[in-house]
Amino acid sequence: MFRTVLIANRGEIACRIASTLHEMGIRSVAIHSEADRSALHVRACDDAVCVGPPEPRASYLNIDAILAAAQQSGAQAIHPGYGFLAENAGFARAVEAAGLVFIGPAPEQIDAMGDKRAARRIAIEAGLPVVPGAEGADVEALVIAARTIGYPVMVKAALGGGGKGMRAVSDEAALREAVESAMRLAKSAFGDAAVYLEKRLEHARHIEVQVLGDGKGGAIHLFERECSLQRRHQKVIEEAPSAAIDDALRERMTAAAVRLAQKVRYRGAGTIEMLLAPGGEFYFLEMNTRLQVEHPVTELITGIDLVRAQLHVAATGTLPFTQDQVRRHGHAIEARVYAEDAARNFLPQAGTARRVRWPDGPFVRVDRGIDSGDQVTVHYDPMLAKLIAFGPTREIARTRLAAALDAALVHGVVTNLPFLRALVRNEAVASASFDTEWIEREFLAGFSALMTAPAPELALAAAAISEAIGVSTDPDRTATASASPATSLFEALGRWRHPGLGE
Amino acid sequence: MFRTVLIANRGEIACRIASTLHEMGIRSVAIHSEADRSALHVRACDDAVCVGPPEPRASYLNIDAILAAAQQSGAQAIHPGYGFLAENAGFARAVEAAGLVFIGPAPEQIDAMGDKRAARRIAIEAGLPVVPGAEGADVEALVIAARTIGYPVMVKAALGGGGKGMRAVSDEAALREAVESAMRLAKSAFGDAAVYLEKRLEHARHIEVQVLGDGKGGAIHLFERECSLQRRHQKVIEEAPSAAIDDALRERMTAAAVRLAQKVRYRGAGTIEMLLAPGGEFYFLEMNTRLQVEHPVTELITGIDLVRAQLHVAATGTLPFTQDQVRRHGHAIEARVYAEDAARNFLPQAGTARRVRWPDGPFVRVDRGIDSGDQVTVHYDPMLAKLIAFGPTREIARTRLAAALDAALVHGVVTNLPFLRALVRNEAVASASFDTEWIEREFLAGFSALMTAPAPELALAAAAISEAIGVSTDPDRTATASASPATSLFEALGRWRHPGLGE
Amino acid sequence: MSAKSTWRDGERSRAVELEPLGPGRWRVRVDDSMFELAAEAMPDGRLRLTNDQGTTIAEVTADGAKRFVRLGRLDFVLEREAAGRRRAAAAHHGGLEAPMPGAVTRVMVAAGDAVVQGQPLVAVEAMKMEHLIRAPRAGRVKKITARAGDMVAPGTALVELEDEA
Amino acid sequence: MSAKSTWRDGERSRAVELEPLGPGRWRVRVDDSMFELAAEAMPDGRLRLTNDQGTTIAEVTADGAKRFVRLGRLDFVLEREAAGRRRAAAAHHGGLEAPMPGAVTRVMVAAGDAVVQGQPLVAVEAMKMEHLIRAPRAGRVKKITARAGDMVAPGTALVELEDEA
Repeated sequence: MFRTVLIANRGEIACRIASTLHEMGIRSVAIHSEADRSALHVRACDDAVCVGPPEPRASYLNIDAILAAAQQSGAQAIHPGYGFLAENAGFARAVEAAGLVFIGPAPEQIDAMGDKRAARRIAIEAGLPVVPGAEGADVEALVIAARTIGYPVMVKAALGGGGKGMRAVSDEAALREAVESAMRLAKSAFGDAAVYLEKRLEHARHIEVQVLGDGKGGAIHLFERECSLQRRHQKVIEEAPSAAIDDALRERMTAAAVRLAQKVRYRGAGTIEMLLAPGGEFYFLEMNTRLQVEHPVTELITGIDLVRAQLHVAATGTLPFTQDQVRRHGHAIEARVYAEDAARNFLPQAGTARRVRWPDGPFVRVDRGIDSGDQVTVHYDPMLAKLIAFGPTREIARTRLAAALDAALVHGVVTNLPFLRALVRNEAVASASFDTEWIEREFLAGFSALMTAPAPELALAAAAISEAIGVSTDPDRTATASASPATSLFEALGRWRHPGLGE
Repeated sequence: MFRTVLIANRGEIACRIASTLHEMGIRSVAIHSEADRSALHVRACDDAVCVGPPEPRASYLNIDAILAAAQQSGAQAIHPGYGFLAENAGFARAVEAAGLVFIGPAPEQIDAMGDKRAARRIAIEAGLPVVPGAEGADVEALVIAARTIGYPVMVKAALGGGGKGMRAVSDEAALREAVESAMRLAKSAFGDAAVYLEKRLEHARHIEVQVLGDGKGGAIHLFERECSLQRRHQKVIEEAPSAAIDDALRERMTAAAVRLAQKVRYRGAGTIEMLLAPGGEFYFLEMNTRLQVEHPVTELITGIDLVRAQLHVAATGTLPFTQDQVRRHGHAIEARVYAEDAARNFLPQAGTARRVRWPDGPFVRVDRGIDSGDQVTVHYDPMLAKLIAFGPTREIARTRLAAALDAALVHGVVTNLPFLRALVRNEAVASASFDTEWIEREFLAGFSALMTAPAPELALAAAAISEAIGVSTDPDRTATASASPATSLFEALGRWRHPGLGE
Repeated sequence: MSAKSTWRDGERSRAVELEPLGPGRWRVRVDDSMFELAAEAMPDGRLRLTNDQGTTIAEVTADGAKRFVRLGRLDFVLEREAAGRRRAAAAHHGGLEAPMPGAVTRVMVAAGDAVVQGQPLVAVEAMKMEHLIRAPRAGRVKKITARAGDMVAPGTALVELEDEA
Repeated sequence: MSAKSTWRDGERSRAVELEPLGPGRWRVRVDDSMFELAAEAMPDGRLRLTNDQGTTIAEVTADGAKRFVRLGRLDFVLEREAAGRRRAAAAHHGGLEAPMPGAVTRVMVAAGDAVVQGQPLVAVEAMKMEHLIRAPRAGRVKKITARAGDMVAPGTALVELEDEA
């Protein structure tokens, strides 16, 4: 096994990877930008190397600096986390060329699955159903193809994935504008303007299968996750197992996923995303060649540490367990806490998280990226933490997540906690009656009305009274607050006399 | 279900109970002494009432003040936690007389099991084997009885339990001294000097079965826990399942426990403690009529929240699930973190926990009683937190616990973390080859030698250099430490000039 | 005999008046409604508020003029207004501000251009999201202060519009 | 050109001498051994120490004169000695101190009593544990400062012994 591993990431996923490294007795090395010198992921690691200025391009995407940090710190392997360079085949190649191990799939697998058009072709070869779609060299070719597919269609970036640069359109005019906009964004984000079309399935659910391969054709699955609760194609709440499929369908979907992983001789942990139509038909969507944000729900129902499994495959070229040893029990649900203002169209927020309290009850897991006093900057993804609840039943897990969201407190930066709290308590979420567009179609309007309602009078009273009596609103001083400030509040105001003594 | 529950306890168990109340939507009310005004358990609850001065007798054991707090805060029920009034039948009666629900067994059950001599008689009636033993009115009667039982024998307080006032003796002179000392301690601790004898079993293991009864004769079990790793009869590390028993023995031991619970028509959560002799014979030891400190290991292998189950039984008089629905998977191990100086005979410590960091990785649960800045006082039990690790196998759970203990940091109060770290890595612990006296017989001597060894030179260098360069050793200021103090360290010393510039 | 303060609550400006009635007791006016309240500072820094509806625990964290208020299990963000309602002023002058921290990716108009309502003027990108700043009404671009590549904070003026002459 | 300090490490008193060699580089003497060390303060408050054995991260927390030192994954507690070795002094005077915070439950001797080595003198109880303070050698009780029921802090003098005349 490796003695030292460099984590080429930041935030909660870097902290989470460091946990597993620690328990395996492996030294962890963080990289950080100049903005992240004292970030939580730096504090979570055994050592840390600065790789450049705050802009991702200059630091977390700076391949040369990261490789230099790995050499300097004596790392034998690099874990890319998710995002940043996790699905960059050039990075994987550079890591291997430097004589280090890339903890992830082979570069050719990243390439093959990174081009979503190529991935569709491979899936078809492996016998997986795909959503009707079309490729096209330019706007006009796609406009013609769309006439055959039939509206509505989705416009997707070929090198995109995860909802990035994706738009749904219902007519030709919108298609032209969407294709142009998507090409521009794709060019800037992925360095390649290519886009493709897929038929838009209505009322479909997002189900994905976690797979693990040995890189030699052996592959197993760790059941499915359901991630249908999305806003603008970004997952918000994920769970495992899916409440929408029965054991027979589960068997077919997981078998299809394993077939694809075996066909590409997949190495390490990967996820095969599918759409489930209301009739029960499922379609390959894309394969993510990395650890997913939502991997904890799989870990909680299987008891398996996926990062440990990734390290095992990377170090030995073998799977750490057999398909038979992967059992599931209970239910797990995850909510992603973002620095976003749900009252203002979910605009990303930045600032200092002055007071942070994460829940810590039984069966609640928090994968945190910040603690009290930490900075939330504009440079990086605004996800602050993930709260994950486990329970013997879906209902207990869901109400546990609701309580964990209630108990979570982030003051100093506006977060989407009010959105998550309302969402997880919604009747449709309680009964698992939703699809990938349900949030925008049915939930958001009512929620927005709630968010723009005036704050209760008590909230204003609390703010004003805190100021008037000088009660500490500084989290650093809370523990040493005076034992009885309540009696001094009139001294502070200097206005009060006891009625009996006259005015 | 109750709308408001008062928690008649403090520390980690009060925080843990508050978690479950929150997720069930029940308002939680803390009680606290004057020393605990801003303690973590107060911050964890929805409301808090001061019940008296720091001394437990005047606050956490003050039945009148606690009942007044319950009335004042509108509580419908009281959860006693463990320790304090949890096994005080008078308290349970007073709670019921006040028209409130006591979340625990009926007062008569507490009484019956509280007198360990009576409990032995009930166990015999239920067909459970007991360790050979004797009661006796005075020293002489016990001395005579010991001749029949044969040395070595254990001297135990009739109203004791949990190792309190327990001594092992090997001859008559020691027996006389031990009985007198035990009577004195029992009189002061339990208000009754009665003691009894039990044959001391050598190389026995401590196995206990978690039961849950509906108070009407229905009872089920939640498998066993092994708590053989003890120091001075105090449990240090607990796990579930036990590595020492196979399924056939597990079936017999759990069936015996359920039989006893059914016989006394036990209500709520209880634990039947047994000794397992090297030959595989097991003996009833005592029954604890409360939630145990070590309940989390059972929760982690069954996925069941025992506090939720207690609330369900208390509110409805029915069991929340059937025996068939209780399944186990994987392995869980817990370590108790105490404010004790392992280098000085485990003397209890007090002070301010200036900097505290608890581990938070996947499959690690922390039931915490303090955070950074909290006081550890002389008045209460010195347990600060419990770290509990889960894994698909015992080995993964154990190494995970070792890593969690490494990652835990408590600065400002000396803790037993070095002891726990060494213990959990010991070969005998790794292979589960221990008994209740193993720590004192085989582990402590080597560990003590380790603890009295000089600190590494690097530790002294770190302390001296921190002081010399003025790097912040104040946890409150860590986050805002200067970005490059390293360059100013010679300015701080005022001694250094660059060699090229001459001295 | 009372302390007045003004607070921004989303798009609203709200007035609070506090009058002390006795130790820990207040008469509170919020906008047009008036009520009495007992307020006790708990030793852990929280505030126990009791009125005829019952007891609620509040926790207030200051961040500059902002107050993050936890009330029971709900969170609110208020902003102390020093004097009057300054923020409302900007909109009157036709200023269009960055709605979020991010990078200006495209400027699609030039000073002097006539624009129609809804026309995209500037694109700001943060993470996975491109946000278009559109003209709130027809008019003419008076001034452009944003340039592609600029990093902007929320509230940074990007474009100034004037009514068509 | 060097800074000297003395630290209590369990029962030992240890001497440290620091000599700066260059930015972030030191010559360190601990008792009789001498080595060179590079020390870099990390922005999160920890200290990165590098010598020819490799790199170790240290974290130091001050609590009065005490220093809690995390070294890699091990913890040590040191105590800064202001001048010389004060604590060693008490033992020389025959003082017997409370070993832990707790309550004195029994005083089993009186001033003037002759005691044999190992004889219990005072019992201190904390939580579930009764700790007997025993005579470290034969002698005579000079003075008793503890009374049953007293709450005592660690180091509080309980009994003073003198050698038998």
